[in-house]
Amino acid sequence: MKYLHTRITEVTYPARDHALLRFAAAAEDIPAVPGEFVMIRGDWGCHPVLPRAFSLVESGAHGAVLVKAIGPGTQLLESMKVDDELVVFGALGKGYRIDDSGLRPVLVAGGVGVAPLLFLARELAARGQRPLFLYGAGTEHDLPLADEIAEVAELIITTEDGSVGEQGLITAPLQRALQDGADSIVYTCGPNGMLKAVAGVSQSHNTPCQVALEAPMACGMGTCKGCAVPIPDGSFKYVCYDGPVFDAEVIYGAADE
Amino acid sequence: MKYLHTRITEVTYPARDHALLRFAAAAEDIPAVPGEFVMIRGDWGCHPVLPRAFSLVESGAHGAVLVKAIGPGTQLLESMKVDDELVVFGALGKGYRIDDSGLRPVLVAGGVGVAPLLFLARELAARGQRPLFLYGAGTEHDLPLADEIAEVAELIITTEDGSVGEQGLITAPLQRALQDGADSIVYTCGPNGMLKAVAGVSQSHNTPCQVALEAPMACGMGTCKGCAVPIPDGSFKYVCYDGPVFDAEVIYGAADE
Amino acid sequence: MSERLRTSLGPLTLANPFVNASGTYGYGVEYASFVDVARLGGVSVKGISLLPRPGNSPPRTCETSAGMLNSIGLANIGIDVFLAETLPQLRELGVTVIVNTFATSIEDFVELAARFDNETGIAALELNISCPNVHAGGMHFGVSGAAAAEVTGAVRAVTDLPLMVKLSPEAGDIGEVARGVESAGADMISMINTIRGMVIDVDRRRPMLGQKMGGMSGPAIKPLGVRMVYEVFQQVSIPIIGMGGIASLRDALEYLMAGATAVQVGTANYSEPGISLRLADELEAWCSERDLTVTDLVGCAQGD
Amino acid sequence: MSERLRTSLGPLTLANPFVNASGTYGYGVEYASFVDVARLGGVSVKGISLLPRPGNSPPRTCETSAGMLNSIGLANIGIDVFLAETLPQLRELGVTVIVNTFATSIEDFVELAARFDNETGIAALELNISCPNVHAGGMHFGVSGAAAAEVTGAVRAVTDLPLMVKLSPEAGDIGEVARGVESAGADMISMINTIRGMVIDVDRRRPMLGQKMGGMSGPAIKPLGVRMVYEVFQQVSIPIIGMGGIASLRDALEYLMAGATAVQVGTANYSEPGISLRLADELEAWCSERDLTVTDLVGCAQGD
Ligand SMILES: Cc1cc2nc3c(=O)[nH]c(=O)nc-3n(C[C@H](O)[C@H](O)[C@H](O)COP(=O)(O)OP(=O)(O)OC[C@H]3O[C@@H](n4cnc5c(N)ncnc54)[C@H](O)[C@@H]3O)c2cc1C
Ligand SMILES: Cc1cc2nc3c(=O)[nH]c(=O)nc-3n(C[C@H](O)[C@H](O)[C@H](O)COP(=O)(O)OP(=O)(O)OC[C@H]3O[C@@H](n4cnc5c(N)ncnc54)[C@H](O)[C@@H]3O)c2cc1C
Ligand SMILES: Cc1cc2nc3c(=O)[nH]c(=O)nc-3n(C[C@H](O)[C@H](O)[C@H](O)COP(=O)(O)O)c2cc1C
Ligand SMILES: Cc1cc2nc3c(=O)[nH]c(=O)nc-3n(C[C@H](O)[C@H](O)[C@H](O)COP(=O)(O)O)c2cc1C
Ligand code: FES
Ligand code: FES
Repeated sequence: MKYLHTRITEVTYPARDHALLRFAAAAEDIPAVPGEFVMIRGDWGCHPVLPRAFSLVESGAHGAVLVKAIGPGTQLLESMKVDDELVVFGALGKGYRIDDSGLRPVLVAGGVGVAPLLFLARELAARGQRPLFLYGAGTEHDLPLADEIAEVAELIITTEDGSVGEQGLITAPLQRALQDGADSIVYTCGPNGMLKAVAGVSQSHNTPCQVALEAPMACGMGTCKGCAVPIPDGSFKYVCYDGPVFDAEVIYGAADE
Repeated sequence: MKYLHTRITEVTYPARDHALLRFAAAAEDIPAVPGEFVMIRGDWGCHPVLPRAFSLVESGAHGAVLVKAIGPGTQLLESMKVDDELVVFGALGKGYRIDDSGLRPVLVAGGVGVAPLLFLARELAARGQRPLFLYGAGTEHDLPLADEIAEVAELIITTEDGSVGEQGLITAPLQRALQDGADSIVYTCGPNGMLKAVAGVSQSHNTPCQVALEAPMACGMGTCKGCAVPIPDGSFKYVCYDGPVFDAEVIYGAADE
Repeated sequence: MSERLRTSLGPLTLANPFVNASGTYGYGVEYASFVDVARLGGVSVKGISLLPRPGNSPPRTCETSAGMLNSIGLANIGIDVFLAETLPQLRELGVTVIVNTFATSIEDFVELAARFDNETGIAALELNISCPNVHAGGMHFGVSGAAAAEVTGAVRAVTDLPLMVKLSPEAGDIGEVARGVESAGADMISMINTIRGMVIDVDRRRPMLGQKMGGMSGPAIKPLGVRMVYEVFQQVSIPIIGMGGIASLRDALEYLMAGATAVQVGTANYSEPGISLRLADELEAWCSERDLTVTDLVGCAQGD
Repeated sequence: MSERLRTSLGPLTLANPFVNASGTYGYGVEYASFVDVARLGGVSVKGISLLPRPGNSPPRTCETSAGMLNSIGLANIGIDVFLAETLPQLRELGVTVIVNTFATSIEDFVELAARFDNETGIAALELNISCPNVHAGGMHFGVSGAAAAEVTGAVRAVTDLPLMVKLSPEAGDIGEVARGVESAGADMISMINTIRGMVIDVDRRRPMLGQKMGGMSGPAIKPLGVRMVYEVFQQVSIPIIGMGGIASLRDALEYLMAGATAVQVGTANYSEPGISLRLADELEAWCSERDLTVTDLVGCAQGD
């Protein structure tokens, strides 16, 4: 875990309202596994007061995060320029536990959920695997980094309006993939509704599934107790340090059939 | 009085920590006399909440203001760029009442007090006069727009550290100027201490003096009652609508000798 | 503006829910040359007292994080000049006038109310009870339910004008104060007034304001105002006019959904004197997209 | 850090005036790998209760203008685990430990205090009295001087630890509460705790937080905290630890000049977990430029 005062070294705009910010890491790198995240804040004065959580898209000598502008914090970040100051705190949390027993990796991304999964796909490629990557969005403008994914994975895109790829939800190609009989493992990240659906499909095929959750965060490291999510036994898990990546059963419960 | 949603059309940096912002006025111009001011705010979200007062350096089809970065509001303005949105409300207040009885105009500026006085000097030049312009600052970096002044006025500079012009305070050349016998009128703008000293020197030479004051403002148009300054009879004047330009006696009292 | 925006506060009906808050819009007339003040839901004029008041020693305003302090000291022209000069102008302009008024004794409140009661062109009377009661040790009327009820009842007895009482967030139990003024005959409640704060100038090592303390307003206090409106809505049945930090449509919606039937906009007027009309237009669009009226929104966040 | 920064709060002396505020720095141990926690003036640990508590239903935090709300619900590990596992680590690290503690009855407060009294390595006990008193109709201990004095006196009777009582800004009269806890034997006062606010999610038309309301903290509340410290300083003679919105040296100076002998930093830790040490270094430089000590600053804005 590091607390870095750093600067933006590169900004690109992989899709409308999205920016990919790259920043200098410390002399030593930020070590991270896919699914781990950083808390980021610019030099913003008094508002907003809290840093914002972003999954690492890559780690090492440079860190990179994908930012989608949806509110005040992400708008400020999305409009930042090379050389602007950035405070980066991380890497935090528990990432994907990469299977090494030979299961076929199926990565399922929705929206900015693509960020940790591109990192994971590259990690798998480095290990000689070519994962299946299912990428869903509302429309063609909401598919940042699709080209980068295609370099390291077999990519299937769905859009709700059919503007690119298959029309419909990402669960359709997921059903097909898990039906084809190969022993698979699902890694997913995206909006809550999608995660639950993906976990459900995986469970119905007895396929292990790891979900990366989001929750509003203040500290990012387990001390504020802000990022609670209720789990089936009535207790809470904390996204920032129990997760953000969880086995799907922990969050949604075991199959009841 | 106009309330304009406008854009910055030009930014120059006439001295360290100073920016000269030019903005598009409405289809009709902002009419203004020197000493009148505008309230300005950028698209800043919730902080700071109030607009900031700036003397017009010029009016007409374009308005221009000189901003010195000293706090949060002026720092935001100083860092603005061409095409940024600006909300401009004005022109407000009562400016200098330009003498037309033939008195020799002596303009005395301290720091950003130069802004309305450059406007005034140009106005006088347009009327065929070449005023005496006394310009004081701490050091050579704090003399924005000196070149522009030299085009329309006889310029004498003083700096406290002697880095440019005479070493010392602006009251020294003012004493000399008022001693030389010509019937003069003094127009001044600058820090409070300087204004009081300039008014004192003027009064001791029986020279009329108009001072432009500053006060923290919220509304800029006489409704909030925020910008009160106490006057000798125990009552208050309001800088934004009784001023900002006052006859010196109104603020400091008549000569008591 | 359409019927959708019309909002009814007991004896007072407003064409839209946006009223400009007392102290932040002068007497309204100053804005008439560039804002269509008759189209505003209403204007609550600068607080009026029996005698004119010059106000406090400066500085009187300073900024805080996402807010400001003021210690204006209720500077105003007094009731005589207001009735003789200002009210006729407001009538002429067609402004929906809410007369904000304050005093430091019950007798003075009563005298003020009785005089306003005789005038035409006043849509409602708003009592600012956040002033020290000089006859009761300086504790302000707004901090206890009993004191607030006493002044409300006394004023109620002398006026038929729609009566609005403005609550202070400094009450230990704002619900108790709200119940007190309701039971004493208030027709509606406006809330919140400012909460006292201080900024210290660390260079001079003295408070920034001449009066040391000032009332805090602006976006910083919005969560406080919304919370209190939400609480008071559950405890009274008279309508509430919510305020504190409103600077956007979203802010106004928060107050309506918490339980306010109308809102007041204060500090935001300084950066945009026409903001209330802009927000009224935005609310109109927001409501018609969803086929809702303002009335549908009032208190809709109360359910669980 | 030099002698200049040393600050004395009755029975408690701190090497510098910067303490991290309860609930915003966990138990302190979590930061030890990258912040020199022993160099902090102190750490006020997350509020500890007799039994562990899981906390409230989420969402538990949201942002406001220049501030945030939290409705954590005092989630904590409970006194048993704290004493068995956490306190030994804190002793090992050399942290100046302020134990923040809370309960909903006087008996539970007394039991907690008695147990902490037997432990070594606790520099002071901080009573969070902003909790509803379950035996007195749910009104919280912090809103009245009498209730606050009662719990302070009961705790005082069972502990010799330096005793700090943390005041709530929701008291109708915070001076009265301060005088109450002083007379009941508190050694010092810390203030202010959060003030309840609400944010409404206008899309869902429901309060943003699972608990609807949450405590507001951050820069937005700083003027409130500074004003209250300034007021309380005039009414008690025990030292005050000021907090609420401190995020810069200037903010800390405001509190010291208003009358605080030390300060706590809360919300700002989230964006910079080492901020207190940075501010201590900045204060050291500021003081030595002017040849002042922290003690010279305390209350220096109170003059005339
Ligand atoms: C572990 C983790 C990893 C993440 N990784 C990424 C990532 O890689 N890339 C990425 O882009 N994001 C990521 N996020 C999400 C990101 O942190 C949030 O998008 C960000 O915090 C939003 O901040 P904001 O200030 O822009 O919006 P916020 O102010 O926090 O608002 C968020 C949403 O709430 C809405 N809102 C605000 N106020 C109100 C109101 N009063 N009423 C109704 N709605 C309101 C906003 O419009 C917006 O839609 C991640 C989150 C977590 C927890
Ligand atoms: C009629 C009129 C005309 C003007 N014309 C011009 C002009 O032409 N050009 C120009 O540049 N300016 C002009 N000014 C001044 C300008 O309005 C101010 O400089 C501006 O409002 C400052 O805003 P700010 O947000 O930058 O600083 P503010 O936050 O308002 O602060 C001002 C000063 O106070 C200090 N300060 C803030 N907080 C604290 C604290 N807690 N303790 C101690 N000190 C603190 C700041 O460091 C700064 O030095 C004019 C003012 C008036 C009234
Ligand atoms: C400069 C100023 C003067 C005010 N004067 C009065 C007043 O005379 N009477 C009154 O009831 N409220 C007065 N208020 C309080 C406002 O009407 C309003 O309650 C408060 O500012 C909160 O709303 P806001 O955050 O939108 O400003 C004043 C507020 C400000 C900022
Ligand atoms: C997430 C969070 C949790 C808190 N938990 C506690 C607590 O357990 N006990 C307590 O006395 N105060 C608690 N507080 C209040 C802080 O200690 C502090 O009084 C308040 O946040 C104001 O300071 P700040 O503005 O610097 O954050 C908490 C504050 C926050 C933001
Ligand atoms: S964000 Fe603070 S505990 Fe998870
Ligand atoms: S700034 Fe409002 S009256 Fe002058």
